[in-house]
Amino acid sequence: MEALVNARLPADHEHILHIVALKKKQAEKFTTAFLKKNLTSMTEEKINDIVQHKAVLLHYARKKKERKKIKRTKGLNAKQRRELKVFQLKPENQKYELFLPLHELWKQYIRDLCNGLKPDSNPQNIQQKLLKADFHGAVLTVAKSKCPSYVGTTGILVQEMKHVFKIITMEDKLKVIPKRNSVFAVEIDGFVSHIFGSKFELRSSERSAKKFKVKGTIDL
Amino acid sequence: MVRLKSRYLLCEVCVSDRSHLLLLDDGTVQNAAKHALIQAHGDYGFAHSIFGFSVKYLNAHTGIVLLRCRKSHYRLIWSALPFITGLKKRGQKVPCFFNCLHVGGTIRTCQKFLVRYNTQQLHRMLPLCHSEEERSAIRKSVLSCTVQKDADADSEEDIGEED
Amino acid sequence: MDRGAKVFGALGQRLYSNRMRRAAKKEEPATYERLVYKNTSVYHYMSISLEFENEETLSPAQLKQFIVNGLKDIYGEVGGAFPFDLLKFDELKLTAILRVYNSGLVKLWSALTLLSSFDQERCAVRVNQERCAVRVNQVSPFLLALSGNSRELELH
Amino acid sequence: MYRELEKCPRSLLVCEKSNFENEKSSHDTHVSKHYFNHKVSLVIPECRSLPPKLASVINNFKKYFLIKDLPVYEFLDKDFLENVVWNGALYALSYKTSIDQDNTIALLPSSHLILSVDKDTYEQLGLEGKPSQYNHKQPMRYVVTIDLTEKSMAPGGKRYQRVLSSLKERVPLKSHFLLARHNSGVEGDRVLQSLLARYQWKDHTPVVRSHTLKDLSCPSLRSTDLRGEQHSCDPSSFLEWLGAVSAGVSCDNTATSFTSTYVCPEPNTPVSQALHCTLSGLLLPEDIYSLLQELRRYFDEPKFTSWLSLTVHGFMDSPVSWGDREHGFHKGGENFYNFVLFRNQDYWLHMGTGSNDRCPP
Repeated sequence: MEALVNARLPADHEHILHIVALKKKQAEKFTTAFLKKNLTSMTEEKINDIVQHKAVLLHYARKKKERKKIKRTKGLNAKQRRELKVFQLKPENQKYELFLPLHELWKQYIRDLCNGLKPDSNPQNIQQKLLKADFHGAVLTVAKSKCPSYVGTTGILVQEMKHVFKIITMEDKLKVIPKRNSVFAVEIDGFVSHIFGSKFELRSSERSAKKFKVKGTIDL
Repeated sequence: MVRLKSRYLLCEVCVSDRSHLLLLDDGTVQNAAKHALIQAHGDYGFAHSIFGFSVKYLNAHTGIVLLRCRKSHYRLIWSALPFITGLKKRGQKVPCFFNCLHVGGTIRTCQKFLVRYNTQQLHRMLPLCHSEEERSAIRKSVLSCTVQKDADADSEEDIGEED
Repeated sequence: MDRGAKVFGALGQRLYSNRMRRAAKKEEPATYERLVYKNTSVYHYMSISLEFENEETLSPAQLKQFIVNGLKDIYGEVGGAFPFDLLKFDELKLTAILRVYNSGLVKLWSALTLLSSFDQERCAVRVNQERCAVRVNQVSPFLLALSGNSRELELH
Repeated sequence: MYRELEKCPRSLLVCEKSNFENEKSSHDTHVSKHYFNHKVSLVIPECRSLPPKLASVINNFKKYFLIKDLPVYEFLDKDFLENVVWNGALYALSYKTSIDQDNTIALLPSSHLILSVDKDTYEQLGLEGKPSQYNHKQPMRYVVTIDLTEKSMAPGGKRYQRVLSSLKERVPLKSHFLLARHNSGVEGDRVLQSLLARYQWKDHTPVVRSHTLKDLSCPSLRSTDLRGEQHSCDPSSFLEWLGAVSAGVSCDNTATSFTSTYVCPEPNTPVSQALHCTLSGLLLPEDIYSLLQELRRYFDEPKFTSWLSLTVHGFMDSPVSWGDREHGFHKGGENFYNFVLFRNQDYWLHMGTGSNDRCPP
């Protein structure tokens, strides 16, 4: 269709119609001048646009709603975290004394959680509370383990992961202890609770939502 | 899933008076077998073999019994069968013994065996007929109860009734 | 039963005839030989003691019959039919030593454990059931080992 | 028909034949490595009473102590280690602890402390150990071996501290102990006495019993024929006969008798009398060795009998049999050895163990 419109008139037709076909350049110039003269409301660019834009709307289309882009604060992904060593304690910071205030804080937190932690309070209630509590800052001791060399390790819990506890010992050493196959003892104001690590393999954030089952074997 | 395999013991109940055979039913046979098992193999053997033990088929006219048991312990039941000396029914005791004809893995092989066995028996017995009338009477009775279509395959009456 | 014997240092001992050895005034010193037997003993020995609810006396034959009956209860005529010996029975202490083939050990042991009542015909009419239990003190493939039971060592 | 009922656990019997004068003969190591001996029994055919020399050796067996509720860490005391454990030979074995259910502790004269503990105790103890031979699919029992002569076990050392804190704080293991000591120095005695003084204790002497058996038939043995192929008795039936003699089982049965069909193995010779002498208690290998040496001298004078036998039973609940080879208890806990001494200084040695044991040396 387009080709037909743009095609030059045959020479014999010129004679019949009494018009002279313009050269291509001349024709273009003519068209722009013509349009400019008639469509005074539009700027030259817009006209140009119309001439160039050849899409023809044949049916009704709804106007697209512009979706608002929610801007997320993009954090670091796991790989970047690993590379930057964000969660790794620097060797110069692996000091037991540095974490003592954290331990004091934790004790305060547990006392608040258990309504004061009186000596006559029900151990079962405390256990229920402890189950959902956060243990960062607690003094953990490995009471039982399948691997004998872990047994007896004591220190402040500095980091809890899904499968391991990272604790810092009195000798300022950072120890990574797998939760599986070990039993940990937590002492607070005379109450000693045992944590069966194999049943505790969760992140601390997930644990607060988890329902612990009473059943099941607690054998290592 | 693994199929629980069974063994089927095809037995013939031998009694002195064939009219006593009509007293047979599943319960009496099963009871007799259980007693024999306890006698032969004690509580231990009984407990081992009693699961899955059942009387699958019983023909009171011909005295054919099909017992089903677990494959793992069928020897216990098999060896206990000779210890059955009589069947008790409503205080009446019928002296008998069990003759184990065939041990099969499926009911179908037992059935096939029974057909073959009975044909064999028929061929063995026929020459013993005294007169021609007897022989034709037997032939007639055999033909009357067989399925017409494959009359030569099924030659004994209890076969047609098998499941 | 694998009674396979491994011979480590066998030397040609049997080459010497018996007569030759007798002729020599002093016998030749034995050469080193080592044999390792696995499951060499065809028997197992059990030392048991009986405990009755009331005071009871019984003869060795009665005891053996009692055990045979127990075996028959559990394993029946077929399974319970295996030989065993009552080597010794102390009628005062009610202790006994049994000897049984290896193949019958498990059966005998389990039958002994499950024995619980002792039938004794006191009068001609009444059958008295006496509760009793059998304690298995020691089981060993060597009869010699039964005489050295260190668990019986009592010191005060 | 009951295939699974006819199985039974393995047992081992090692038979050796040699001569005492053979320089490669290892009878002395076999005797001295069998640490915890509970009973010694002697059978001497054609003998009415103990010869005085033998009797004096038997009466000179060392006494032993029973000490009640002794915590295990007492063995690790510095003074005790230096004077008693490293100096001379100390034998200690927990008393009345069954190795198949309790924690059993043994201190060998080679200064090895052996703890055979159940799974729960092992997990709390925090000391490296090996799973025991007695095991299910999962290990249920562990054997912890501590070499007290090791450098790191010197008092004050790192490992020493760990063992001490394990036994003192984490799991305060305690038990009754049977103690015996050989080669006691004066200083050692003083330290041992000071330990004993702190706990309830009593000393015991081995119990000697002897009686003469009349009119019995003895199997005839030929020293060169260990296997019993030529007119001799094979090892297992000989041991059975010995057991029958020690248990007082009568041999006069016939094949048709109802209660028992046991008879003396063929070939046998009638013997008018035989001496059967037993000693029980915690018997030291050193004493047993001197008894063995004395028995060798028994044939110096001409005697009717051509052989005599010495049987030594180990403790059923000892965690070791020979050396530090593990010993267990499956159904009998037997670990014993038996010497048959012949006139020409030949000997047979039978060593038997049960199913949870390592093979004897």
